[in-house]
Amino acid sequence: METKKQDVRIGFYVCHCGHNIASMVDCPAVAKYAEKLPGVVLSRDYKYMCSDPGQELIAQDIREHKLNRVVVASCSPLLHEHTFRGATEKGGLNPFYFHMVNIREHNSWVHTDREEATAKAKDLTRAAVERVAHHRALEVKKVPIHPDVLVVGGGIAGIHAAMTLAKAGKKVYLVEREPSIGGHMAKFDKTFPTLDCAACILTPKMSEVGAHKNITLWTYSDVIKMDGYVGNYTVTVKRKPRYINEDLCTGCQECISSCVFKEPKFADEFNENLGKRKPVYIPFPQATPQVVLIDPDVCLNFKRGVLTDKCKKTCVEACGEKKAIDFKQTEKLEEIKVGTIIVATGFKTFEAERIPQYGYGRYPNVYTALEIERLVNASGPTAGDVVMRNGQHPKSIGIIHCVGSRDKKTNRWCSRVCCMYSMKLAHLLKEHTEAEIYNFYIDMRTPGKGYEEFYDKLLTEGVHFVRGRVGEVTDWAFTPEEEGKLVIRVEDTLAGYVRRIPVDMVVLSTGLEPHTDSQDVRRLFNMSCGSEGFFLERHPKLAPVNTFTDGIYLAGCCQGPKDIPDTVAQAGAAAAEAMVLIDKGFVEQEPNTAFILETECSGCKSCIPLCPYSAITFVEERKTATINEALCKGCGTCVGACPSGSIVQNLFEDEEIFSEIEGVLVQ
Amino acid sequence: MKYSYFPGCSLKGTGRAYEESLLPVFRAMDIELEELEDWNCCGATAYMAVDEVKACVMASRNLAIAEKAGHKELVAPCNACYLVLNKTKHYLHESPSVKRVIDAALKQGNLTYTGNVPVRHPLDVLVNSVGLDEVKKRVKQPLKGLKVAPYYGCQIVRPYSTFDDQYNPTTMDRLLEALGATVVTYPLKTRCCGGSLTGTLPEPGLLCSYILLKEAIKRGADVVATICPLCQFNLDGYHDKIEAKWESVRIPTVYFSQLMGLAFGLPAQELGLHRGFVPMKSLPAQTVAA
Amino acid sequence: MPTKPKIGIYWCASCGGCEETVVDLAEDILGVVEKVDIVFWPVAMDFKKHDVEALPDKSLAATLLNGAIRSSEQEEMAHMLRRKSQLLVAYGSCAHTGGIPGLSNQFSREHMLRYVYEETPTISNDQKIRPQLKFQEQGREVCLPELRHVVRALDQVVEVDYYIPGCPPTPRITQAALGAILEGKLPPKGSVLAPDIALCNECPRKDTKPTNVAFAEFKRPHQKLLDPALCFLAQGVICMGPSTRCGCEAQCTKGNMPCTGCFGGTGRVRDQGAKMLSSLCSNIEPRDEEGIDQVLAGIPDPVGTFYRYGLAKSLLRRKVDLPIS
Amino acid sequence: MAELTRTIKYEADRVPGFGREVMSVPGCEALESCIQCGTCSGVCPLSIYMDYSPRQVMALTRADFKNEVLRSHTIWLCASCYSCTVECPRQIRITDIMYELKQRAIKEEIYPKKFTIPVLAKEFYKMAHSQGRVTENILATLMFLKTNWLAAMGQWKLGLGLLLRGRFSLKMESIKRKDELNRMLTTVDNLSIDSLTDGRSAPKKGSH
Amino acid sequence: MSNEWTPRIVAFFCNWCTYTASDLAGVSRLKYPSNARIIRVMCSGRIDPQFILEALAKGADGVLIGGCHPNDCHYVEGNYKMLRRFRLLHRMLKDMGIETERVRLEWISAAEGEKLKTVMFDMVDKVRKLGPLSLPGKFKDWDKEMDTLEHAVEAQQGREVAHAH
Repeated sequence: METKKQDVRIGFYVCHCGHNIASMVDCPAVAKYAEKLPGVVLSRDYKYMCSDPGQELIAQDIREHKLNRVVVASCSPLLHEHTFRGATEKGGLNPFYFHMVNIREHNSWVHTDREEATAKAKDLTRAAVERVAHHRALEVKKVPIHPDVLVVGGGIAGIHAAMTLAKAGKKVYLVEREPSIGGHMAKFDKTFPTLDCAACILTPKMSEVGAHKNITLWTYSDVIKMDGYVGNYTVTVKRKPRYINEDLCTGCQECISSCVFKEPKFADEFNENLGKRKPVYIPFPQATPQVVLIDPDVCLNFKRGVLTDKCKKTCVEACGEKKAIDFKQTEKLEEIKVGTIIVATGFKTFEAERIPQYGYGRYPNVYTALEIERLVNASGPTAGDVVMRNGQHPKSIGIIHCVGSRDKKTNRWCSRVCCMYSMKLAHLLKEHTEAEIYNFYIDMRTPGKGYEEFYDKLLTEGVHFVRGRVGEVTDWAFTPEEEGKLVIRVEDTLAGYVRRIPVDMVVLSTGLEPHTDSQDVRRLFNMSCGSEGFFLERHPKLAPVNTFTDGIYLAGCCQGPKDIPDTVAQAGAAAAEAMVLIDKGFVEQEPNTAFILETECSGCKSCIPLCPYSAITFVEERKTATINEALCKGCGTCVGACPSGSIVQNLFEDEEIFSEIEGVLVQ
Repeated sequence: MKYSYFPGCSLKGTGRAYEESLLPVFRAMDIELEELEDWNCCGATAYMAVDEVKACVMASRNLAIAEKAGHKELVAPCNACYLVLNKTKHYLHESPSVKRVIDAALKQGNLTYTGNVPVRHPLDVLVNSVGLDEVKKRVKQPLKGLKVAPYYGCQIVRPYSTFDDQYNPTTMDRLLEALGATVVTYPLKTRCCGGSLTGTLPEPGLLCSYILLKEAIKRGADVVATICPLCQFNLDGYHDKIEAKWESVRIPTVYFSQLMGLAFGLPAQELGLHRGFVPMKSLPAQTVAA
Repeated sequence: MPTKPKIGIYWCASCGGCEETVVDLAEDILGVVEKVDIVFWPVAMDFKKHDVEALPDKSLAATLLNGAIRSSEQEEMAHMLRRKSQLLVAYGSCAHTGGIPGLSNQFSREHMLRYVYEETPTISNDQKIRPQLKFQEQGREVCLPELRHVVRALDQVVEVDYYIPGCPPTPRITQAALGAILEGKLPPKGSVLAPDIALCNECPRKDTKPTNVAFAEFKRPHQKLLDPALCFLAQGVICMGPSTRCGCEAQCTKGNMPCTGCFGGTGRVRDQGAKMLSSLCSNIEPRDEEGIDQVLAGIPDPVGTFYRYGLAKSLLRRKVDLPIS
Repeated sequence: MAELTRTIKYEADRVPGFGREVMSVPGCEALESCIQCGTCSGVCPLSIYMDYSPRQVMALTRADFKNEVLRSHTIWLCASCYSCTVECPRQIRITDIMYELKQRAIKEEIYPKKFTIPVLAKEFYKMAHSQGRVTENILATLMFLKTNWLAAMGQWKLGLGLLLRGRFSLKMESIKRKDELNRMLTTVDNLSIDSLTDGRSAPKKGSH
Repeated sequence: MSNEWTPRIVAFFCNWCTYTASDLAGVSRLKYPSNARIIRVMCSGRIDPQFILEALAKGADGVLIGGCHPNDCHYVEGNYKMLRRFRLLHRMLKDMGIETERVRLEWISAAEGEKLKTVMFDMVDKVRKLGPLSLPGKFKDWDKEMDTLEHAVEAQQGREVAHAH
């Protein structure tokens, strides 16, 4: 139905939002003001418009007062537009005869002068009233959801999300950059506060993933392209060559033992370069998939990554009939269609070199926490024997917290896990070495189930806790007992003294930060980043795993530092969100698409190159342009650029916006 | 190349040797240093403690005169001067109100400071503008076997680290290596020498110097190289007191420019080497002979 | 025999091109003449102002008024003809949207008088004499109308019933319009009596416009040998066609000249120039500011380019910081 | 044996507003965000001798303990090596705050007695003012005579050494256009910096 | 609210970045001047130069346009389209006697509530320094020159009416 401007009947509602709005905006005054505006037949102020009675009020008024337009002045449309459209519909109107005014986020919360804020609210109200008169009835478009899901990142977050979905019978693609899934957790020795062994709880999940029929596992692969929209994403995955045919390799590792290199002699990434591996290797015993790979940079059969065939290839002999080794393998591109995507790309640890005064890289016996995880690990490079780079066992160890955290010169945020893992390492090192252990902390942060108790436990284990951020770690001695030691200079802020504490080993509890390529990933999936560079959730409280792009969800540390329990919980939530869409089967799309006035279009073709989704085409027989509604995402760029004003964007028609402009200005 | 040159008070007094070696070395490098006309005290540390804004005014008078002189850059060999001059530039840039005071003051001397006279340390100029290759070219007697502890002092890299790392600078290291000397790893490169305290609160001040000298000896250095007159004075002038308090740490402390002079084959006494309290006896024969 | 409807034709600030069109009706004008009775047409016939003033109000069936309004006399005539006519038709770009004279809204009156009477290279006026509003001659006082500070389209001065666009309007739309008036087959008041579609619609070059234009440079017609068949935009030459009403039979583009926009924007746009600017710029190739500016350097005079005929009726109307006294 | 002194602090011991005052000085604002981590003390080479650690001075200042702060040895032990300033994880310009406190102490004449630094500072200031340049050893001598001539005696050896090595200038260094400099400096007294401080474009001491 | 003049600013913000940034500013309770009236569009690419001119013609003293940072447009490249229009529009406005500081384009991402705040302060500052633009008032003043004549004409009409009787 079309309503002529003269017979619009607008109902206006201004929300107090408790005190949130009312404290800064004089709501009754705004309501009173609205009464006199053209077309307004009813105007109310109400405590909580979004409450059930609030919504009911709208529906009722529509019926009783024959309203055919509704305007609500309250919070941000991004929060409650949907709610009030619902209420409008409930009253028997097309939901798009509704318009919303943002007087909370854009007004009461950001202004300090009640009069000014009220005046602003009135202007915005007037604009909305003028605008809504031009609104038309629109149909919501339903887009089907492809049932498959892509999970990016094979850390504990990705693993858990993938498993949850797979168990629910959804088909999942799990893409991991490294040769094996497991992520950081696979490198940990024990996990706080329960101290159960990371491998013991992670390995079963890993092999489950490897075996599950609903999961397609692509390790050593990168997502390089994403097209489409919610429910219908087309994703391109690059699978890097491992020079091993995954289907043929049985993981017998004969090739490794028979490699021409009798001894491992190349830095072993998984062990933080504390150990050595061969050119043909499997990252770690429990790696999933159980498939070896060849490192072309060091394998004799290559020269600087290029195949030369100069090697005896004892590995090939060893592999024998399986013929799994394929030196000719090249990178492969796979294109898949999915409906939803879970991004679980994790974090990287802070590079300790960036704080030179802690001596990492200059003093061999300064370690990062992750290195210690491997050092105390039974399957680590030293089989759990904590021996320093100088071959000795430490008698005293200093653990420095907040390295690259809570520091405006590096990363300003708290990495949330360092206090706990530092204490865990303190415990493990004590266990392994019986050394004197000092923890240097700014504030001890143990918010989590059983965490404070863990702190208690440590205090009783004779570990020293010094409250103070370490000034510097040096190797110059001033007193005899400092000779040959690393000296930690710190103010013991509780004792009130500056102290010089000599130790054998220093452990730097490095913080968590976004991956160096997080910006590319963000663009790839059309997400936003917070100022720190972690991916931004749609709403900090109400939509913590959603992103601003529908159908794309976040799990784990790529969204912000968090511990394993929180990560797993979030991964579950992300999986659930994905399932909501899949099981519903379709998404309703905002009908803000554009269409061409075909009798008015002169066929100048100016709009055609402007559409990033190629939704606009030229119809030869009619000699005018046309827009494919299914492809149009409603940006309105073509509308803004049509030289003869012959394109209209639903919900954002020229007249609607003009009247809004006039509305905010003309008192 | 021509630079304006701001010696600062010390180089006319206790730090005389610095100037005596710096000028011939720059001459040898074919760089002209033109002393700033009627320059005044930079307004350094002690002055700042009384009135910071006035300190900036004193500094900016020099900047204004330098701008008048028209050479594009100003060379300040004393760390304290270097800091204060840069700090003032910083304020002038950051704070309109400080700028207004300073402009008003300059006006009284019919002076103006419109913008940018970069203030640079000779070390920076020699290594980063002239380049080590140029230096190497002029080395006649490489300082073979001479073990040097490079001591930068604090105010050269902090707080406005312009040309080197704030914690572990290497500019002088590279220069000394270019001269053929052996640079010992010296973790105290930028630790404070005690500054003006040595004169006012002897014990703390001297301790700072003592620590520096002791460590230099432990690291096997024959000599400590400095780039600041106050540092040199502290490390060189108080050996008796230090010995009285703790132990003897007699090791010569010289200016990097003096070492350059030696390497360039300039006669030792013309480099003011005789002015040091602890003579450089530990120098390899051939170099002193020069 | 019933009296024929009376018609008036008058000109204000215009070049006379519009009268030409009426003459260009050629023999068709006879057809017109026998249907109507032209009672006022200063260019062609010897009627005086007072003749019209003598007529009762609304006694003219219609008046075609061309030219912009920029002097007190033109204002007065506009008011008078409004009173005398049932239909007042803004005839031609100047009356419709201010036309070429409207471009002087970029300059102050003083600026123009000085230029015209003192600085023009072809003028010698050492005493710097300017036209006076009143002066005595042989005991008689002679008056000149006052030049206004602002140039206006007709409907910015009096109410207008219909618009016939064009600089000048073509004989065909003129005739069509007259026909419509005589037969009383008129669209709603305020309409522009020309199709409400952009020029490309009837441009013979339409098919030669590719669907992937991305401007790497703009050339002005004199800077380049123009392809007689290819869409001008495809040649990197600005053509206002996409944002300009058709109905002119694409005479310019047929004559190998790009459209300059005399028919004004379509009924769906409020500011022809802004719209054309938007569409052209959106399709520029570079993404970085320098690159963009480089391409845009090819449009040295945006106002003159996009508002050649429409400045007086554009959203801004006039250079906003000009004096009015 | 030292007699006992009360260590508890009562409200009356505070000078309310002092902290605000200091923190409102351009460049000192960041003090508001101090988390008392102690990095400043940890890196301070002079903290060895300080009565209050730099961290404590920050805390005391923020808590309005004006007298404690201005009387503390700490501010005078600061050799302004800027280690704290560059290491502070909250980017507090501690050295500049120390300067601010020194200036206040000198203005209010409340600094620890027998402390020669303020004297040196003042003499330095005077000489720089009158001569335009500073002749160190004359300055030092002046200072010692003003404080305790015994110490001056203690310095004779150094003085002699300097003299022998031609590093002891007997003539007072000075600039040509003293009056010019003087005019410049006196203008500053007539213009109050605060009166010129304008809202958000206020001086940002080394905020970078 | 004091009666002294304060700038009226119309802001066109894209739904995904700048509009969300101002929501964030709200959630973070940042405080900034209340001069701007925000109009939401899906993408800065939707912003038609007509909107900007209309806003100025209807009495805005300044217009602020907010979009996603280059490369970050939710619709791939709408923001570039806006940037290109903006570059020429700016020049044109200058030719029409409107100070370019009055029309401003800013890239503000969904996370940059702080930046939004600074921009608001700065924009209001700059426009306040420029003073009112008030085109509606100007239009009225321009048309005053026609009043004299109109009175004359009315008078005359009066006479004629008299005649008729």
